[in-house]
Amino acid sequence: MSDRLARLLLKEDIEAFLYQEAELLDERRYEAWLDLFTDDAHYFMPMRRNVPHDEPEREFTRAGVDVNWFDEGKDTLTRRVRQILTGIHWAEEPPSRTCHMISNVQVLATDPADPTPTEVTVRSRFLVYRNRVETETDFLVGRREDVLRRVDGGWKIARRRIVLDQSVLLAKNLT
Amino acid sequence: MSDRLARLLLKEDIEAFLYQEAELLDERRYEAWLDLFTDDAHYFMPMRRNVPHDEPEREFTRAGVDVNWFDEGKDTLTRRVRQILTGIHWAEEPPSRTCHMISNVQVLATDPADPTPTEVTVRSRFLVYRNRVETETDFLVGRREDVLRRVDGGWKIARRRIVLDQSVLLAKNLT
Amino acid sequence: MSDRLARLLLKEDIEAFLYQEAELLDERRYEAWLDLFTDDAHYFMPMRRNVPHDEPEREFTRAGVDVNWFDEGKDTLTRRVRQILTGIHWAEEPPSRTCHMISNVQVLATDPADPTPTEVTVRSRFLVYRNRVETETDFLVGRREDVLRRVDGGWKIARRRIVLDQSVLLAKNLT
Amino acid sequence: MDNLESLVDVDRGMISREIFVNEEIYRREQEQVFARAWLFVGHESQIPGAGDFVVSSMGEESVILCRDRAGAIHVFLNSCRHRGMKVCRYDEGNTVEFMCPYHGWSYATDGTLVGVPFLKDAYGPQLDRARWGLVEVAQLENYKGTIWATWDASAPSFLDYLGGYKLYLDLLLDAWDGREGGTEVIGGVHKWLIPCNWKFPAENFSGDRYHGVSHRSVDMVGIGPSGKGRRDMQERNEARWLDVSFPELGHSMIAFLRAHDSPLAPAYQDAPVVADYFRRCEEDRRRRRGEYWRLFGGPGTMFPNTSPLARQPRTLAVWHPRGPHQTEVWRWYLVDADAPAEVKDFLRHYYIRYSGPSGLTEQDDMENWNYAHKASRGVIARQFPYNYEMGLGRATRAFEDHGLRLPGTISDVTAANASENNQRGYYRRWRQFMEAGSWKDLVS
Amino acid sequence: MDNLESLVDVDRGMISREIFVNEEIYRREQEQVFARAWLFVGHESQIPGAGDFVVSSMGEESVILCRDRAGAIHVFLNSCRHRGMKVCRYDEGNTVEFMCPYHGWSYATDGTLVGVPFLKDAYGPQLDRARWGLVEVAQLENYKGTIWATWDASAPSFLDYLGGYKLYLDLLLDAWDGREGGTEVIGGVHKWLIPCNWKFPAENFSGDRYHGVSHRSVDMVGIGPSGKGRRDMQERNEARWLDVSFPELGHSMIAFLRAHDSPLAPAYQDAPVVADYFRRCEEDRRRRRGEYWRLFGGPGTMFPNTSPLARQPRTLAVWHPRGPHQTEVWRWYLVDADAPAEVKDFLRHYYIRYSGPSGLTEQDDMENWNYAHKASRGVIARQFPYNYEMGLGRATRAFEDHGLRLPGTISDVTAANASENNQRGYYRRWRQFMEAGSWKDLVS
Amino acid sequence: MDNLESLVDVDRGMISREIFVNEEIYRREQEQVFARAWLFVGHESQIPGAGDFVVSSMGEESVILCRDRAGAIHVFLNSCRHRGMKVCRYDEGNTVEFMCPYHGWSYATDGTLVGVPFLKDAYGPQLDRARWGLVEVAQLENYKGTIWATWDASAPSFLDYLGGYKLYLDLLLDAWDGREGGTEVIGGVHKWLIPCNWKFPAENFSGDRYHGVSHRSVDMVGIGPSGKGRRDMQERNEARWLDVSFPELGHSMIAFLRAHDSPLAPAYQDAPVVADYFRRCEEDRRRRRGEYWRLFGGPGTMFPNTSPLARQPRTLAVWHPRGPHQTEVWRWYLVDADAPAEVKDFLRHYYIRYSGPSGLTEQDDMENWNYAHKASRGVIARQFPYNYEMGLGRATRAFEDHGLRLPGTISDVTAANASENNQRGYYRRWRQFMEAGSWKDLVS
Ligand code: FES
Ligand code: FES
Ligand code: FES
Ligand SMILES: [Fe+3]
Ligand SMILES: [Fe+3]
Ligand SMILES: [Fe+3]
Repeated sequence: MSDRLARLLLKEDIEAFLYQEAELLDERRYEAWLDLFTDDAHYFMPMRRNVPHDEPEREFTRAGVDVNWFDEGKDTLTRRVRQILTGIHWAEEPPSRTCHMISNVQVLATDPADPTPTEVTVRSRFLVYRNRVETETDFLVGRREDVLRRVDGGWKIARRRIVLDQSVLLAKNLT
Repeated sequence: MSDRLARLLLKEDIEAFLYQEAELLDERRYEAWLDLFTDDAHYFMPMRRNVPHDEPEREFTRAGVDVNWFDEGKDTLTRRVRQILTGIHWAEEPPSRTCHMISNVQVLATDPADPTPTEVTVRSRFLVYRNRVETETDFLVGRREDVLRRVDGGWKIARRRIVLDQSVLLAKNLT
Repeated sequence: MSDRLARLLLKEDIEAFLYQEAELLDERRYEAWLDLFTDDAHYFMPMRRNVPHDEPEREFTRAGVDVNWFDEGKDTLTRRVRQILTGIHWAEEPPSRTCHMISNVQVLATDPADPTPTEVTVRSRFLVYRNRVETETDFLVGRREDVLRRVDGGWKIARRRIVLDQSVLLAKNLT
Repeated sequence: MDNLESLVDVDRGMISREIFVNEEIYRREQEQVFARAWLFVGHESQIPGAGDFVVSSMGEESVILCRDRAGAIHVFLNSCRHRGMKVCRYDEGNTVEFMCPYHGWSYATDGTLVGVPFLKDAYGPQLDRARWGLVEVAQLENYKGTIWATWDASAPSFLDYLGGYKLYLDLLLDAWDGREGGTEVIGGVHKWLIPCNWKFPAENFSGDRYHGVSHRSVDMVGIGPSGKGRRDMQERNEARWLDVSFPELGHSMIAFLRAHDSPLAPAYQDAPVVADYFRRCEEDRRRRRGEYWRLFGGPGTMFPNTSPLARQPRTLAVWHPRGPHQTEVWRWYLVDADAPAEVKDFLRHYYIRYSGPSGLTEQDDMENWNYAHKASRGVIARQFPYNYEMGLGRATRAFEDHGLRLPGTISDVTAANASENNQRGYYRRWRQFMEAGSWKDLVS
Repeated sequence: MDNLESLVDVDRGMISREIFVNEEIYRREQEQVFARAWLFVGHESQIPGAGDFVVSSMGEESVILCRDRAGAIHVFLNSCRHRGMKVCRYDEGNTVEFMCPYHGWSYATDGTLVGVPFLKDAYGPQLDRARWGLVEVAQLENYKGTIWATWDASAPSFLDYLGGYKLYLDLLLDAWDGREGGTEVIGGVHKWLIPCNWKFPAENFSGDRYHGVSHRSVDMVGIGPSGKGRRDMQERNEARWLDVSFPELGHSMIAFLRAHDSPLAPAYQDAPVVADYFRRCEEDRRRRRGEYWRLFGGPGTMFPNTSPLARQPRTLAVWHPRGPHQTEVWRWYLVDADAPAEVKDFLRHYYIRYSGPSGLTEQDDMENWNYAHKASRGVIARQFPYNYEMGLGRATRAFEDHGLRLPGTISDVTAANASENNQRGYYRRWRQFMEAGSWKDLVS
Repeated sequence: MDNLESLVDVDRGMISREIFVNEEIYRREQEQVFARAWLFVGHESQIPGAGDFVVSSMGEESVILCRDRAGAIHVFLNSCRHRGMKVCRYDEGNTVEFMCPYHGWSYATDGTLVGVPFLKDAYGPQLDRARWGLVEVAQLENYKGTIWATWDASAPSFLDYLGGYKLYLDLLLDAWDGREGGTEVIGGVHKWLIPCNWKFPAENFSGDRYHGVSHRSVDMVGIGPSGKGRRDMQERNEARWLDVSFPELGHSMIAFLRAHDSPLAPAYQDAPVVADYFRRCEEDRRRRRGEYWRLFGGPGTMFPNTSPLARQPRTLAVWHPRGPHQTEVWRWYLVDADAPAEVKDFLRHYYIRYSGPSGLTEQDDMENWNYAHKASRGVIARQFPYNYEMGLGRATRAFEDHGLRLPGTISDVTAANASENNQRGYYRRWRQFMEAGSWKDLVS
């Protein structure tokens, strides 16, 4: 019972973290959002191809090898944030109205013996609704797998893998 | 631990409340839904404007001052419900098929000393899917900030602020 | 307190089960998904009609009587899965990219005296996003009511009722 | 369309992709085809009582099928005569009148304009109520429970429109034991959208025995009533396969003619009660129908957009045009009205797993129609006609088997496996409709 | 359109559905109507200071309403002269210039092209900056705080365009106590989309007293300022009901003329401060307006797409065309600028619960316009014209009541309850616009 | 289009907005431009082995690029000859044949129709298989690994179509050290949609040095290979800036000509290995290319819709038309095939952060194209042509620098900073294509 409880509190803890992350993004507090990543963070979003069901290995472009949607470290993320903050990044000026809905949070099995692991792997689903200017509207839906690391008391994102459920990107940009 | 547990149970309690609210709406039990509001409830949904990133104060219309989507008390809410119940409110007759998906529930910090606060502020995200008649379909997506008050054992909504992620309303009505 | 805690753990347990089910579907592990159903499982999805608000009994087609979208047992479900696995079920070859977002999980009142019931009724909401080939995209949104049964330690789905919030199906198939 | 000649060359089996993707042709179809032809609207058993109604569709438009207080059946355009508001936004129900929610004009179930707010004060003599009832179809026919209608007063009667095809349509509408009529709809009409031109499914059902590849996955899995394959094949394996077309009408069906000396075929083995029911039916059928007992139907299409499927799963599908690139399908499911409950339930399960968007079989059809349409829209693709050469010139208008003559232009494909005889007949008629100035040009 | 004659027969009260659903007619409307007519753009009080701007819309196009550094008001097409980029993607703000985000051309708030990167080096003499400022409207008028504009230099002045309708528009724009002007917008412009042709709401507001059925649910629930019904009815119940139209202009309004000897009518009973305010206003009004105090307005439409609603909830609505099948509504809310805060707040609440997509009343209008439009698109439906016969031939051009003459073609519907006098006048003018070669043909 | 003359007046630098937003013009483009011109299909390195294929797009249509069993490369229309079904719905793979999922016709990788179910029985002699293979392009060229094709047999050879532009295209396709060819694609083709006409990006890439404002935010943030700005600027700062156009072909590029006596320029300072690699490349380049070593490329457009970007990030973009108001972009990324892994990886990161919808730079381009297009659709906007006057009449057809002659109509913009020389050349050719009856009218 008590270790189930520990796991429960752990998951609660992580859910709160992910919800807070969404809050920071939608409140456009991008610098605070950036602080949620470790310095060695890896941010990865592959492209997807339509391939035969029995060649799944061809479906995703590969990190570190192929051209991907994202495949970068904190440095580049930082530049993305700083670009928005310039106020002349036209694709985000006027700012978009976004809503990050997070669901299906799964904390992958951690050592039950260890109630307070320093790293956990977390799966979640997202639906990002984006609306800007007059009627421009996008839905970005998919899954994430994050590795969260405990850094002085709080959590930080050490690795993020985003799987978008699209092949041809049905939006003009990914800001 | 035990106060973390108390907070957890509190959150669980509130999630259950919000899910039940969604259930009442989608089951069209509007009068029961109305009972979830305190008599002094304030129901508010501002309009949003596209403004420069450095003039955020202009983005939302103001409660009690501007024209908003909603800015009213329980009396008007009651009239809305009674209108639907007339059965000749054509915009809802035949009734719409709606689904209120609630996620990202965040109970804002309450006094840790007090495990059973009488008022809590809760943030959540919603995606309302509405489909009616043949193919008419709308998505309403955004955030809510509710103040819930404990009234004899249960919770009631004392204040609700809804932020819809649209500027031009992409639907013909908000019923 | 302790029984509230038990209920909480129960709900946690069931959420994990539903999220894992979504994971199996979106990972296309259909056989593993099939194992989540009891042998006597009933899988039901009625059609919906636009009817006057005061004739709700006409709204849904009836299980065991009318033609429905789904109204079947595990045997037919198994055939559906096997068809996909043939690799020549063109409607799913190349495979779709799907994302099952689950929210609003409600465990309906169980006997508080019994902390580990053998059957529970669970309500949840789903948003299924499906994208395939180039730009083909569908949203299927609605509610589910499942009866879950505890089978040697784990849960299985004994009954599922799916309510899709559409009248004319706005998609070319339900795979 | 002056160039239809070059687009539809049935004699050579060449049909241009334009007729499926061209917006102007689509617009013309609404006037030339759907405003003239007899269209299927619904089934009597959907509106048993006075005041019962269901909303249906004719071409692109919403119509109301209802039974008035006197029990007479009507079909009306679902649009108010005042400002066009849809007077009924329900799918079904029972009512004494249809009241328009905009200004309150109300119409009786026989279509007459019975209520006009402030009639005397506001309109006085100006409004001649008799001239402003709901728009009703020009002709309506209740054929063995199925309701058909046309907007064109100059159209021939339904029976003339049906012509020699009657024999085949009856294979669906008569009871399995050979009695006239006696079929009913089991509740619930499937409705869904397909991203393709409406003629793809219409021609497919008209007689496409050739797309086995589409359904091979189902054959492997097995969903048939005997638990194998898609259907019970045995009786078909010892029958003659006939592609029956009426080019001068546009109707067609896939049919099976069993040997004059063939025994009963076992079927539904894994459901004794059902097997037993059908065996008895076939015995009665022989008694009642004589030599015709040997004739069994399959999928077919009645011009322009109604497809009977004359064997289990017994259904009627209508392919409603929703723009050149989209089709809305409505699907009715039929059973013998007086079959035992257990048989009806068995068939219901079979229909559900076989048909429609949740059916294992037709999902793959829709995938094919979707991308066949899509891949035909481009400027290059439209230069290359579709090929309808299969079985050119092999059909006869005088089919006979052991003294049994069958009507229609028939291609025996028992050996050939398949032909495009029916599709050619369908498009021959389609072109006539598109070129005709009025019904005068369509009746010979 | 050579066939407009057959489509719009105002004298017989018959108007074809084509004019609402036909794509070609819609395209022509953009050139014949919206590129010529005076259109409402916004309100002075939205841009009080130099450099203030709001983005608005004229027909399908985005425009900028702004006040230049010298305080002059301008309306510009929101599109860069270089490659057309929208120079302002904000809804409102204050600026010294509009800089195009594509190549950086920048325009002063008076529209002049003030900044061109590398002007000397890259263009030298080639670019004549004076010719490449923002496209400005041909004429602009600030009428009692409301800003109107037209793209057509040959159009008559706004006051000529307004004509005799001035008396009625003033019922909205003048203070309730009869002083000229003195109204202001309370912050926030409602904007939303309706799936119907833009003329449905335009004609509805022009004078549709007849759609009570649409709003019966509201009457039952009661949202009126006195807590009952939709509005305070009493004063209207003892007034004469007038449908006022200016067929030669296209404008119209629903009006109420109170008896020459009628007392003040109690109103807003459940809000003493408000009741008191309006009572005082009406006293002043009588003093200032003499006999005209008796005239009260309601909804109306100023050709082509602006609808004043001249009583509480006092609003201005514009119906922007967004394709033949969609309309974008913009809604401004007006109050007496110097009314007490409590009165303004009371009215604000009333407006919100009454109007727009979150208003109990208009939700039902939109449902009706949506499905009236949809049910009028089909090939059969388009054969049946809408009926505008109500009150044909009952109007007078010389209305008088106890010596008070009122301008316009007026139909007294006190007894009739309603007429379609105003709609007929509206479409008469619409047809003239659609047939006219230029403004020459439109001014008599 | 008889009125193209008035719409596209290149000599005066005036081009109507109609050509971007008009539906009829768009439809004509499909026939006049995309059915005739040479189009980019893909890269050899995507299909190294026999049976390898990738699906690509030519204009609006899906095509298959594959290598047959004999190693020959083909491009086929991705549509079955029977009923048009897409024979390949995968993006890539390896196969022995393409089997149509509808009726099972199967085609070998060389396009021949090899499998027809029931061929003998159902078709007999009727079907001449040789005439019903997959539709193949009329001409195909493998130019240094890039695959190009045209549907028009009467089109000139690819090398004639390329003409003098070869020198500039080679700046992308040759190895950086000056060897012929030697570039490869790094896995993954970016594909995304932009809501604008396809000519906005095509003209932007053809030579728009003028939109620095669009990217100022990136310059501030710095993503260049040396961690500053957008690119390494130094070498460009001491070079001559040339806008190179071939108006008679429609091709163009932004180029840089370094001083005949200029030293090597330091670059990639914060990545020694990369800096070292490029230094060595440039030394070899000087040796191999002689005076031509001085020529460096930038973005350009090969008529009609392929844009090479001849320096880091080295890419090939194709702007596929998807209706008048939407463009689908495909983006290939090129590197020297035999560059060290570390260099390839460095560049890969640079490409990702720079280009496409996830690139910091091009996001802003797309925002501009989106709203430039949108703001140009209205009836008023369309009365005001775009301005292409920049640098009118400054170009020379006989450019020379210290004895080095460069082909093309060249505008030296070192001092001017920018010109619209290339855009004018592009639209001059576009108009010729739109007016031409056939290729005869297009080759002088
Ligand atoms: S539209 Fe039906 S009564 Fe006016
Ligand atoms: S589009 Fe405005 S400066 Fe070029
Ligand atoms: S469509 Fe390809 S085989 Fe028939
Ligand atoms: Fe089939
Ligand atoms: Fe109304
Ligand atoms: Fe750029």
